[in-house]
Amino acid sequence: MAVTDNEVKNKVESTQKAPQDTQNAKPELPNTKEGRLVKELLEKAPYAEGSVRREKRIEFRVPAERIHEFLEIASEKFEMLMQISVVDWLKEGEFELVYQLWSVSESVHAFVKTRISRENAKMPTVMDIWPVAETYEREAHEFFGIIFEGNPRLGPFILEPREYEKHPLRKDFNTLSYVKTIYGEDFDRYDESKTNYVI
Amino acid sequence: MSLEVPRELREEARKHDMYLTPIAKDTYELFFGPQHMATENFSIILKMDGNRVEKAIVNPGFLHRGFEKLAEQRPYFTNIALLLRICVPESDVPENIYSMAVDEIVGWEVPERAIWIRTVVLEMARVSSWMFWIMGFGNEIGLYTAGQWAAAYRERLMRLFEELTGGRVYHIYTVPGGVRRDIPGDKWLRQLRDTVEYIKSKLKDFDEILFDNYITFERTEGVGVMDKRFALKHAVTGPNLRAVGVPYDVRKDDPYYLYPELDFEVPVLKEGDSLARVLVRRYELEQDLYILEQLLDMGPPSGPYMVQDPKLKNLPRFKVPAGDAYAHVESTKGDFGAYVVSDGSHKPYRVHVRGPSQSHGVTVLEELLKGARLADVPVILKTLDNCPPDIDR
Amino acid sequence: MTMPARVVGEEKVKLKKSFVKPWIGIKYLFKKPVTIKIPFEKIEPAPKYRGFHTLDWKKCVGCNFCGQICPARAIEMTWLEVEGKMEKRPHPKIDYGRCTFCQFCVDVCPTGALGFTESYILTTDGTEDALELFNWVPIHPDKVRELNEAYGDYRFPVVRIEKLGDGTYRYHLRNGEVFEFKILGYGIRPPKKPTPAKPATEATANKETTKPAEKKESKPAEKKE
Amino acid sequence: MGGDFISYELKEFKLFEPLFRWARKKSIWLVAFCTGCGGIEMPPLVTARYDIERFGMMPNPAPRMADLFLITGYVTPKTLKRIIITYELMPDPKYILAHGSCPINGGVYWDSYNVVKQLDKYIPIDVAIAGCMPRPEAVMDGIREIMRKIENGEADGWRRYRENYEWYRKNQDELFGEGWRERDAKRWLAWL
Repeated sequence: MAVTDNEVKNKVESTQKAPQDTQNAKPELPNTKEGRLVKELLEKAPYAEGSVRREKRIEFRVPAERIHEFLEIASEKFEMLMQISVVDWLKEGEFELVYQLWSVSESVHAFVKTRISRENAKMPTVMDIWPVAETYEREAHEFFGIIFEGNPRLGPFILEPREYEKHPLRKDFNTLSYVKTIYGEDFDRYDESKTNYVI
Repeated sequence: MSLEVPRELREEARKHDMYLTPIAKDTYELFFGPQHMATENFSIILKMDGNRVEKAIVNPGFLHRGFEKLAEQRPYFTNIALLLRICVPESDVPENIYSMAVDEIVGWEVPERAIWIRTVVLEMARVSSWMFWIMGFGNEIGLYTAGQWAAAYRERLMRLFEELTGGRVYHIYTVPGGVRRDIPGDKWLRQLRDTVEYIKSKLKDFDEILFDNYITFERTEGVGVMDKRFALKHAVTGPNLRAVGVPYDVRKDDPYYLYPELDFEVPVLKEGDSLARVLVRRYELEQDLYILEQLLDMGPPSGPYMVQDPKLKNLPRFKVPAGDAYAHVESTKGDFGAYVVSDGSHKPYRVHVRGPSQSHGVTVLEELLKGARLADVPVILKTLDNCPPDIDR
Repeated sequence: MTMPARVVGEEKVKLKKSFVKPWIGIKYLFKKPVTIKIPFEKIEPAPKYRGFHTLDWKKCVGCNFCGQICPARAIEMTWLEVEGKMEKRPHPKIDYGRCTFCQFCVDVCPTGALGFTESYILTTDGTEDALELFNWVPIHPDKVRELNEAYGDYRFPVVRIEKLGDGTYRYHLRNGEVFEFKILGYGIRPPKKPTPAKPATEATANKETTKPAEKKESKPAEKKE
Repeated sequence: MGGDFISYELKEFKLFEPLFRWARKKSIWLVAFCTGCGGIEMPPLVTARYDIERFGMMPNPAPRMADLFLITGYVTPKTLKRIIITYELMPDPKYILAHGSCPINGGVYWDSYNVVKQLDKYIPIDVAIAGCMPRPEAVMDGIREIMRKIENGEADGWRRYRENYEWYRKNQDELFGEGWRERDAKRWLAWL
């Protein structure tokens, strides 16, 4: 159980450090493999913010304009782009893009987070750095409507054209009402006062 | 009596470009799948030049159910019953990644007994998935006997799963904080050991009929070759990456559960062709059986199998603190990951699953199919071990 | 700490191709087959296989925990009237057109009223009448066990659900017993005295009119033999 | 369609009808099309363990030679298009066995934007079995039910489809839009 204990310890450290991160502009980085990696990257890209979350997990926050530049630098250390996760923060009116990177040589996972406005969401493509980004970007475009400039294959990929136009994973897309309009019947369960009582 | 086609008819046919005239062009479009057993409901549009594939376009989405949207509308525990459907042959993997991510956000320390059970379940899922793969691969290259055996041996594991979890294919077993049921008893452990030994004894037969087979070598050698740089840039993971010479295994590089204490080997080959992928998989099956043996020697630790938390009293309204986490495990297809974002309510704010086939099932497949012969298309599909529900979700 | 990755290369992983070895597979011709000859042989599901639900009507307190945890929203709380007496609490009605057999509902049930048996076979022709079987209020576990033991298989305990007017349902059990109750309303709150128009029954009424009329009436599965 | 059907019930063969039914019952071929997650229970079913070849059944890739279509689980609109086309390609006495909860009422995907609820609005179902997913034994029970229905001449899904073709076609067109058959095939050729 060595590793789980270690992980827990690390987690405790990071949670203790978390308030410091918000107060100080430059948090201290631990003298571990992860800390050195963050330091090295931040020296090359001073516009980014970086922190160590726990063992084997590091995090960067990068402004959207410089994301391509940052990822190009990061790609020297991080050979693989595992995923582009999009989180729709409806209240803030922003999309959060999380580029999940994995370094095979260092075995560290990095979250590179950036935020863009929900309206007219545009991002530069990273296909030239990692060709696999084509698939991820097609998917993010399809489900959220983000336009990746430079990706030639944006369009209906998994979905049919009708659903594609709706960008169904956006938070303001209501599946239940859509199901009612498409499949014609009321599939929800109500009590008499017509309020959703389940879930 | 001559059987010749009358002249007028022949001219008529020629006018309409019918069968009597040779086909004017050699290129044609071929819709490969979804109604093809190798693709498992997944379609590739091939532009063929004679017998060679000139260009391939992958058309997934036949299995898209919108899991990520549905998961946002259901409570945390309920999502287990939903997300495991992402990977059908290995349904424990999505359960585990989701549970690991939620465990990390909540900050639970999962009991040791639950960890042991989870590790065993994951390894059993791997072995049963290998069996499924052997069946599919054997069928694709025409060695049906191996497929018949593998499907029959897989049933033994299904039976064990059934006794442990109560379900045959969809186990709905691993939940955040532990597992849902305890081990049924020592009898189950004995049965598991018997099954492991049984499959181990059958490995030699599999070698003889499938992996040593002249036909396997002829069909796979030099087909669908990747190089190291290409594989890394396309984020190929799992056995496909190990077949090009990168020893990346999540169980070694980002260890979870009991794997740091276990002794196993990571097979690596350099060729990067279909044969290398097949051989790497075969060796991993052997290693997984070895891991299961070690786990059984270790024995289940005593203690609870579920975390003790008063918040769990009201399961439907169980709230998770705000935060996000990424967890990944090594599945037979590759690196399977889940990114869970919580905003402090009783439903996840976002769940994003990284299926390994997303990277090796679309762009990589399209590249590898270029220039392949038509008969090699199923071989490439099966040796990449493409799982369409991963891509679609 | 983590072990160093033990990487093995060609020397252990590579195999040699052989033309002769595959012929050894012929020895399997002389082995006992693994096939279970199913109409003649039987295979028992595991002791706690997640099958159809059972409900102890006396124990059920109508808390709707099962309805809340259900991922498929298959559970609907139903107010019932048995032999002219209204049940004090609503009982879950389970739709097997939705149910995923995860049995989270059984896990969260605070009184243990909701349970499950190993029964798993429910075969119907897809007609409207037959699909009534898919939406039922589970019956007492003892009854289900008794029927399973009597017939020695794992079928659904009810062969036909007859839907009479005014919301009365008649369950024809496998051994010919008949069980009747009336559905007064749906939801957590008790229905008002004059039974209000129910959205669910309206929906089914609409469905019937849109269906083609040629569909035949279902026959009870008993007639097979 | 309508008139193009070749009726197999010719008057001169009426006498041999029981023989035909027996022959049909004993040689059901499946379309090897895994439409949903239940497809994973098809391999155990057709291989050594459960071995439905004992009943004269075998999976067959070509729909023109098949009799039985297993709808294995949920159906997305994209798959449903292929299912309808495959179903219409099958020669005439043809049967559909719907697996599990999802084809009946949407299953766990009742609120999913991309899963078809109530499949029998679009194609006729002969036998529906419960379970998520159904065990192979339950599927075999469904197959036995199909055989019984074939023998009694009750399996008339194909006839219902033919007679109510307008109704089914209307529902299909409502879901996919008019002219989907032509449009969907052409959409992909533009990529090449």
